[in-house]
Amino acid sequence: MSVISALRNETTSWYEASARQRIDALVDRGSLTEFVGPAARETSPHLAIFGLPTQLDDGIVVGEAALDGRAVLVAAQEGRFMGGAFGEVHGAKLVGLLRAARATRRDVLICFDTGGVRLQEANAGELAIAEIIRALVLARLAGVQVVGLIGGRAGCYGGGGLIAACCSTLIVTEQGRISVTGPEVIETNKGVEEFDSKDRAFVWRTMGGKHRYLIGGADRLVADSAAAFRAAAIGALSSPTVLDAGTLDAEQARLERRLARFGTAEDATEIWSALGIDPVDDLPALDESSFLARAGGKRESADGAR
Amino acid sequence: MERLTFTLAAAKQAGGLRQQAIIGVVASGNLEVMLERSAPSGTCTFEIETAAHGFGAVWEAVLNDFVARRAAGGLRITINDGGARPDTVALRLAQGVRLIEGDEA
Amino acid sequence: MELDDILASLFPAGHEVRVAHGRIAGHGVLRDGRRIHVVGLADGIALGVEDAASLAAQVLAIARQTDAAPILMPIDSSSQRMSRRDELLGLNEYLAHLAKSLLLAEQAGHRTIGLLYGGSAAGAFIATALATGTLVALPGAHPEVMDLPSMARVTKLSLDVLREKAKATPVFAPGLDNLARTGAVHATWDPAQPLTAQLEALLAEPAGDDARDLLGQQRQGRPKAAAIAARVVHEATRGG
Amino acid sequence: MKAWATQKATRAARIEAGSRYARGKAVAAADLPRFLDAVLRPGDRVCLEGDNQKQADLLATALADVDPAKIHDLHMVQSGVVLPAHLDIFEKGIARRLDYSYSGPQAARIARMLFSGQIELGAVHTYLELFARYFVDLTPNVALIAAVSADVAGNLYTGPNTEDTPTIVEATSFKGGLVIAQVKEIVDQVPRVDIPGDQVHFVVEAGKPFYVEPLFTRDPAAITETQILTAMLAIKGLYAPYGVRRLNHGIGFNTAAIELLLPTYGETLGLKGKVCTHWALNPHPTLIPAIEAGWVEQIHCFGSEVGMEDYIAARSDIFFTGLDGSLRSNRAFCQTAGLYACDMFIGSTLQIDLAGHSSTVTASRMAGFGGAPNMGSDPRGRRHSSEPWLKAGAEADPDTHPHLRRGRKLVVQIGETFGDQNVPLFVERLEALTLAEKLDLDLAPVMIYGDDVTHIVTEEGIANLLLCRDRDEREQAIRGIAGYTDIGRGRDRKMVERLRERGVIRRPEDLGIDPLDADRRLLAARSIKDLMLASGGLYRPPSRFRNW
Repeated sequence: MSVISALRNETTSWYEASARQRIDALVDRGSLTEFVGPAARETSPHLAIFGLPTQLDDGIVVGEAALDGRAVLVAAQEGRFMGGAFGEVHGAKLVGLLRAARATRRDVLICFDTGGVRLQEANAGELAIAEIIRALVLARLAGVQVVGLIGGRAGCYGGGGLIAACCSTLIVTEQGRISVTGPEVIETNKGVEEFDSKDRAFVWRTMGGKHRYLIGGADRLVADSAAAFRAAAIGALSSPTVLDAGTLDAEQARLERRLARFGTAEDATEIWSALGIDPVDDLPALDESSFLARAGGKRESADGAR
Repeated sequence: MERLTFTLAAAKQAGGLRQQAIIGVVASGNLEVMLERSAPSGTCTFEIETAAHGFGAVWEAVLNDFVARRAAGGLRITINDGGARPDTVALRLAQGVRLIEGDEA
Repeated sequence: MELDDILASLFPAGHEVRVAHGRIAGHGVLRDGRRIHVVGLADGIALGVEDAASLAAQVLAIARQTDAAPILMPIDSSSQRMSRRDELLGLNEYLAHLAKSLLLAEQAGHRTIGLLYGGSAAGAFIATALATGTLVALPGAHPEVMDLPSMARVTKLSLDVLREKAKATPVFAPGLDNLARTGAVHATWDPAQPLTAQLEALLAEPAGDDARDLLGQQRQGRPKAAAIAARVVHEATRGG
Repeated sequence: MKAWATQKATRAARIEAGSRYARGKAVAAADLPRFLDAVLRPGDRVCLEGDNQKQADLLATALADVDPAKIHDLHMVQSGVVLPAHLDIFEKGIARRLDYSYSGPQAARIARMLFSGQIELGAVHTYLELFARYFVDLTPNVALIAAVSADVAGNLYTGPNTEDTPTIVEATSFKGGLVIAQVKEIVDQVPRVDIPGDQVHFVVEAGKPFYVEPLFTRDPAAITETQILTAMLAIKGLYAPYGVRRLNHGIGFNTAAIELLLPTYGETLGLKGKVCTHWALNPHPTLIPAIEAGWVEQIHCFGSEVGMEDYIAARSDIFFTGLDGSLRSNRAFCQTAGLYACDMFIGSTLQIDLAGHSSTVTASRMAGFGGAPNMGSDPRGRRHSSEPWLKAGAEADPDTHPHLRRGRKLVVQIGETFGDQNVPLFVERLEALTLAEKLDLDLAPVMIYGDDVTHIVTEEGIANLLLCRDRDEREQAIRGIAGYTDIGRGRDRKMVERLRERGVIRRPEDLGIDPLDADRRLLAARSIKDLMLASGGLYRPPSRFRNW
């Protein structure tokens, strides 16, 4: 058995890990205290109507922990339960955490893994996302850092994508996708000519972590490992950004510049070329260090304008 | 959803110090298992909610083997099941016992 | 109600509100002479990157003003614009930026009041009406987080089954009443009465913290949200 | 006077008729319908090339468009019924009779058409069996084949997907038949000659490559802990004790797990160089880590695999490659290699009965056989000896004099006791029997016969059927590893324990394996991206497998 343990690939893949495994590997060892944990059995009251099973934590872990010795609040969505979608209880736990962050001035780490609103409780989920955005922005206006971590199977879709873009800093892997409307939904509504959801290379170069990093939609690109996320999160908290009128004016300018520079692009590769990156065709295949080396100095950066 | 409960004699008392452990997720073909040290010693209780109907006999067979093989005395075990196969159920239960046997975190 | 009638009823003293490309911009004046900024969406527009950037620019310009004049946001939209181009350009950032701008303006002393007079859905709803401090609606408004045919496709349930289930709970089905019961809508105005008076009355109420979860609890549309959020806050703050 | 060269005369007539639409050997794609009308005759025996991988897709579509009033009652003799057009031909009355081998993607539709009598079935074959019959009683009059490029003389370059082509052409061209090839392009000089031009009569420029299905790519991300456990059992309980060096793997996730455990778990067992050195196998991407770690000496392939081309070309010490650098595959030779030169076949199936018979057929789906029954059978006749073959033979027949004893090829079924949707692997009665009754077949479509199976591996353990001395023991050995299925719960517990004492059944703990060690972190690659990185960027996965 010890021989077996020695041979394991001990890198915890963020993509593969569960919400609990992600938090365990992200924060200081054993430092998590969970709020309204599974033993409280606060499950969704709505899924039974659809004959669907509940999960004891409704698909999200929230709590307090230490990150490199600093007291933080943490949340992690479980992308495999109902696609990590926001339901009433799920959403309310994150609302509470962000309200507490403002009250206690503690920074927050949110591990996103979500398809957006949970259909079976759509109104409650939609409203929860609105409450989360409000609580998050108020916490940031009070000086709290909110760091989003994206690299799960479900990506960060729908309202999740909006919440993510409200964070102070976003850390992504190439697997991490950030978007509002999902590929299948665009294809269903607008046709396969508009969006071929089966063409996965296309999906990832349009919505994936590398593209988001290149256009300034994410701030740090890391390898698919919990250790890399941890290091990047520590780095993010040690270089805080502010949210004020100046930040949003800068973001306005940044987003308008993006429209002006790339507004006519048909494909992500045209944007990458316009950034001056050359060549672009093998960008998706590159490992993180080669990618960062090639993108260095050429990408659009949010630089705190978020 | 089908709800099943079982109370089984479990000779071997669960080891370790943790009060609670949870493993797995509720997804298609998967399940979550929560173990709490709150059943009378010598017994192991199971509360199961499952999306797959009509598998009571299979559950009973899996759980009987589990309490015979693993130290599960004194555990209250809560299961939410997304239609997992018996081998997955047995694996999660074993993983759960290993987890609760760990040191208090 | 049509937008022109709404504006006339809101601002009998006159207004300078224009609609172009589905975007509403301008200002009106209340009976006491108070200025109200008007920024919103019309004609059931799907909210794309340019629209969001344009709205946010207006909101940020208002936020810079120190007059503390409220912002009224009339909304008749569909969902966010669903396209390859919008997602390629990072629509999530544009919508989030709009929501942040509204919250910043509110923080800077401009009360934000959403007025849902038509449709709205999904991300467009979150970035506009649901990002205001107070959301009111007019009868006939038809918000729709998720349309039932799409739900039927995903849940593999028939429309009839979904309609039947919708009778038992307001939590998933489209419509103003369902959404109001979850606490999203503060009040539904009476179109038979002058809207200006109803707006003045609203502005006379103090702007409080986000209490939509408590409202949802009272109206039995969201039985657990308020208690869960409060419990997390309690557990997170008891230590220090 | 009896004419002794009518076939050649007929071919000459076909060539003359076809030449009206050709410039030399080249036929324009737009002229295909008229061209096919000219060269085909009602009642022809036609091989429309297609198997589980490559497809002569342009020619298939064209054949489905010919006029059934002129061309009808064709007898199709082909490996694969895979494209919709392959069945449209029968629906339109162009073809009537079918002899084939594999129909995976069309399994449901072909079953419906067989039930309704739209297809007159000759037989469902294994690949090798169908190839054999091409030379005995199913020789094609016309072969419609696929290649990458051709020159004006008709020399064909197939690229890595040579597959069935040489066999089809050999049988057709040397027995008076007509060979028509679709190619992506006609070039001045082909990169290598896979088919000599004098065996090819017409060439159609398609302007696009023929279709190839990436059938042998298994995403490591989808491998479960239970599959890893079965893989650990197989490696420690079968590969190690028998010393299996020459083998074939099926395409399931269990065998993919074995491939990915070799450089990790296999390494801890000290098995490198002692097992899995020589393969009859398609270029499985999941074998890349083992190849890179130096486990593999050589691999012969039935076909290629999409995305593996550059990797194969860069590893010519391992693979068979041509002058152009790319893979040379050959299904007939590789099937023969799997049958006679391998000591083990291991693969998954859908249903196993109490006698060990297995089938992938269900009552409404007819997937055919492909090559598995050739791989998964003991050829019985005289064979050279090898250590695993002798050891297995001794277990099965300890009493016969060793010098007179036949060895046994290891034929292993591996799987989880329950499959997708909680469907049990073990059944009282195969659905193949129901299908045989419905279609009034002489033989049930059994994939691998029970008396060829030597071992069954599930997460519950390994059943060694070689050690069973009668039908009862065999049944209880199977029940003993059938877990919580009805079959498993119906076991005779005492007898199963006795079988375990004799080593007929070996549980994970009997092999020193803790099921909790079956962890995805043991996999040498956990994603397609890992495989790509392990290949040094040479493996280029198709878009559908990417998440980057």
